[in-house]
Amino acid sequence: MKKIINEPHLVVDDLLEGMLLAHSDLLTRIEDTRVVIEKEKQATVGLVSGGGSGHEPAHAGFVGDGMLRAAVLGEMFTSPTPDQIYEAIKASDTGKGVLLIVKNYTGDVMNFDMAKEMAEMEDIEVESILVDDDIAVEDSTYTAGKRGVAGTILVHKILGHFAREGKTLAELKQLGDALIHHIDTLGVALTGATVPEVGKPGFTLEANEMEYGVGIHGEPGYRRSELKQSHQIAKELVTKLMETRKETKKIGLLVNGLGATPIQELYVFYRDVVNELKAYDVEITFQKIGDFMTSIDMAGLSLTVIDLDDETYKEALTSPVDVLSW
Amino acid sequence: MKKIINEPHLVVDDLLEGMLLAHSDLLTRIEDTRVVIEKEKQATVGLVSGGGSGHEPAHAGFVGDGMLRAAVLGEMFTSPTPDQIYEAIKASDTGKGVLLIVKNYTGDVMNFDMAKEMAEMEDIEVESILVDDDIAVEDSTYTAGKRGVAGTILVHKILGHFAREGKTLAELKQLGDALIHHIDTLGVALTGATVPEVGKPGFTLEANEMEYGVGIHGEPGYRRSELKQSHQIAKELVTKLMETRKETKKIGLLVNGLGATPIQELYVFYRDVVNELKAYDVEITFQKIGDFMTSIDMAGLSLTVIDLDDETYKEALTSPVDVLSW
Amino acid sequence: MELTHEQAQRWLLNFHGKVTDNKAYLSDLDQAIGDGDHGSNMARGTEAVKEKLASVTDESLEAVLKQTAMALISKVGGASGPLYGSAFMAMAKKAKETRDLSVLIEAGLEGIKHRGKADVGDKTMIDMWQPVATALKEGTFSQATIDQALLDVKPLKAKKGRASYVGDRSIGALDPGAVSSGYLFEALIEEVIA
Amino acid sequence: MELTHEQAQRWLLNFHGKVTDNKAYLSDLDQAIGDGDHGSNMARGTEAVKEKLASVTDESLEAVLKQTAMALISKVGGASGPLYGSAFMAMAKKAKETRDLSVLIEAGLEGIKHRGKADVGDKTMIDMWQPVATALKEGTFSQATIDQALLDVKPLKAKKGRASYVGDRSIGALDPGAVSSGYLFEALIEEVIA
Ligand SMILES: Nc1ncnc2c1ncn2[C@@H]1O[C@H](COP(=O)(O)OP(=O)(O)O)[C@@H](O)[C@H]1O
Ligand SMILES: Nc1ncnc2c1ncn2[C@@H]1O[C@H](COP(=O)(O)OP(=O)(O)O)[C@@H](O)[C@H]1O
Ligand SMILES: [Mg+2]
Ligand SMILES: [Mg+2]
Ligand SMILES: [Mg+2]
Ligand SMILES: [Mg+2]
Repeated sequence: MKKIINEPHLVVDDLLEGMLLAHSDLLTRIEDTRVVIEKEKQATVGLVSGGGSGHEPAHAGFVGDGMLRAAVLGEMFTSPTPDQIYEAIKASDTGKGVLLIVKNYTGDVMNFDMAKEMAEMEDIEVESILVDDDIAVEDSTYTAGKRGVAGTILVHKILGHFAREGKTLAELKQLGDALIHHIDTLGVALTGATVPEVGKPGFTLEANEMEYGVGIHGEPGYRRSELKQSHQIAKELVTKLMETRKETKKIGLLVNGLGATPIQELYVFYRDVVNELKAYDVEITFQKIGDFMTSIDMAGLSLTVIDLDDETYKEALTSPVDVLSW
Repeated sequence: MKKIINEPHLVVDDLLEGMLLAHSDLLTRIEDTRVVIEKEKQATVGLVSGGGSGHEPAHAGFVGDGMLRAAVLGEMFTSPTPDQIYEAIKASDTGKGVLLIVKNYTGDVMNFDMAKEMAEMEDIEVESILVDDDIAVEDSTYTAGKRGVAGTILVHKILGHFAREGKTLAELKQLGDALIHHIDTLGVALTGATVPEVGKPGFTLEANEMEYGVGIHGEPGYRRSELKQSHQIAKELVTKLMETRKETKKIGLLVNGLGATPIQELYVFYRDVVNELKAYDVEITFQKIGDFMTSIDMAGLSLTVIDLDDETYKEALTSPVDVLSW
Repeated sequence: MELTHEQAQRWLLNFHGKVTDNKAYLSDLDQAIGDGDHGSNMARGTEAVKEKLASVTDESLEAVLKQTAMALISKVGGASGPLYGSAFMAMAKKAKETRDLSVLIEAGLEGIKHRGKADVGDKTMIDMWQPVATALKEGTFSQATIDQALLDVKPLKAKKGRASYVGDRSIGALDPGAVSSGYLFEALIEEVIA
Repeated sequence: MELTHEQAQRWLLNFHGKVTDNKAYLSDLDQAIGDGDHGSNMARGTEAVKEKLASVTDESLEAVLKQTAMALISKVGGASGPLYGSAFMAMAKKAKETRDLSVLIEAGLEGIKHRGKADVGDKTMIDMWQPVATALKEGTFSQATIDQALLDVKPLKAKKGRASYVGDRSIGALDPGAVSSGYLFEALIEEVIA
């Protein structure tokens, strides 16, 4: 394990401290917690997200005007505890209620649920949206359901926009529940991710191997294959992501690096995605390329497709925000 | 070599195509060249930079209002040719002249010089600034001089601001020549960088080794050492960078990832830098953390310190810009 | 068999010891079919339990179980935090009515099932809790119950939690949560039953 | 000895062949003390020279040398592009006055020195061009001149270009630009002198 860190068990505290030292104009921390919250709160519904650490810049990088009110950081790849989430909820409520944006993982779901129960006992109105954009996983009674991955960032942005516009908690819940069906993601990895305290990668790939369909916690995917070229990977991902989009006319794309992938590769891949999409009758009306939802130091990327026939989504995606990493 | 690319010799063309497909609202390409230029030109002095590819988002990610007018992309780690630079100069001139921002490398210096000669023959006014911020290299008659590395981005930003303010070419040249003495950088690597066409890293480090003082083309540095913790690396870099800053009261910091370093490590390191700086009588009035001047897929980072006692520098660094990657 | 608050204290401290000693092993098991943090999660959690118990002044079984639940809920995170937390919270509630060990464990099991919406055969900690609860009720509980449960969990295919993502690859592997729950019940034998 | 434009054409095509055959070797040499691109740079450049020469209609030595310079300048980049380019540009200018080979090579050498602000002993291509230019003037030029230059360049410490950054570590290594220039002069022997 080669990392620029101090003691492995201190990484989350250290990075959080670094982030707050650097961005004290925008962000602050709820005392004695690992909750990052915006300094200036508008009197709107507060959006709260979070999860295990290791996905930086998610989620703290998306806290600020027009996106999240607060982000809760768990241990590395481990969902945060209910008491921390509860503190975030309490501090994010301005009387308009709080919307939780949760990635569909057993741990996240349960911890956010318990926090919601705690907040409701204190008469805070709370709703939650469960993002499950990862189509690598079958949604059946034999799995914990599809996982929430990079598409979550688009949910932050779109619902953040609508919250700023003054939508109510009930409206946001409805919008969010509809929105998540329009977002799908698939990821590939060239290497596993190494949790600092574990010290070795979650899975090992040979020099000529890659894995299709990985999650963002180093979960293995649906197929191991020999290393493919960018245009071949683009073809497989685009084909799978467009399968359910026969009627869609406008889409948005998010090419997301998983932590150790140079920007140059993201752009090469983006080019190949656009090329592959020529075979479909769709227009790309929005795109975003960079590191948004990483998996510690994994080499690899994910491609997210969002339906944008609904013009309000496009508008919500392109409105200005004051956050670190959008 | 594990990369998401197509044929290795096509990486530069592919990434450039991807970048232009994604950002056609902001950027365009001079036909038959690898020059990226802003779509809307103000009638100000045009700033032109560039160099070998492999440093993405540099330099194309800094083209736009308030920073560069154009960026010239060479082959991977190889300075662009004079004819390409000349095209960039020609297209960037609005009658106010063109300022070249060149990183001090033998190849870059010679190619930009030849382009300057070509442009002058066509009666275009051209000046150039040579950035040499890398204090890992001794500046003596026995070297090609200090190298230009991540600090170059700060030169783009500050001079870009002043160009937009309407400063003349002569004024910008003078400002730039003064500015470069206030910027110093030091980098460390945990791995070498792999040029796609070469297929193996420029140097190899063992699992427990790191290298202090690397350049951004995989040039080895001044010392190989066992892998250190973040706070130890911060101590060495801060000590060296602050040595010449006895009089400085205000500084800015740039923590720059070299391509494969997760953002989480950059924040851990930033924390340790701030900690180390407590031993000095300086105030940090500006900071920037992310990937700005990479070295393909190198794991590592660089730390840049800029003197900010001159308030106009701070103002120039914080003014809004319309570019992809600032 | 009744559970006293002193017994419960010893039981949980013993559990902390076993988890700490086997931290790496639990994480290795989790790395094979999950994300490799079960060892650190449980070590962090039982450490917090130990600290919390040292400062419990209210000498009641309910208090011991409730403080344990709170420590686990607020320190573990992940899937196992809410699950173990819900188990001890359910046990604490039940302790208001009874100190009967088999009834308490049964309540804990229900807490887990309710929180995780999983059941027997999904290859989770439930596949340890259920046979133990049954054996306690039938008066047959012993180390053999635990050993058998571990044998039985191996061939299952995971249907809940992270391990469900690896599909058939989970067949043949031990479930980390079932193993850590095995330690909990070994500690019970050593401190309470033996 | 006079250089004709046909000879110059054959010389440069032969050079292209040698560079292409040794592309990987040149890059390996560059990777040891530079950035590993000298082979690709020169292969790309001499390929462009070959293409350019195929379409040169003006049958003059000056045209051949000038087109070569233009091709190298616009296709190589890096340090070697401007240097080789300046060498051939200087030779093209000199060809207006004379076709004398030793005068032309001398002019090329001056072009390199002027562009790169380096001199003999800095461990660059100059350490190949200088002995060859001298030997040509003195009428002693042969393969032995090249071999000796390569032996002499090894122990030098690089003071210019990228290799200067590795300091003492450059001692003992061959300079890639000196080696590629060695091919240029071997091609000269094969096509013009022999
Ligand atoms: N829905 C569920 N019901 C019961 N137990 C579960 C469920 N999901 C996961 N588990 C248990 O949790 C264990 C994993 O815990 P842990 O690794 O600490 O959390 P995470 O999966 O969030 O990383 C699994 O081995 C399994 O026994
Ligand atoms: N200032 C200089 N004068 C003469 N030759 C030089 C100078 N700098 C570099 N060289 C030559 O250029 C060669 C390196 O060329 P190349 O690898 O193509 O370019 P770069 O160094 O930009 O990667 C060196 O081996 C050396 O012979
Ligand atoms: Mg986990
Ligand atoms: Mg080079
Ligand atoms: Mg786990
Ligand atoms: Mg080179």
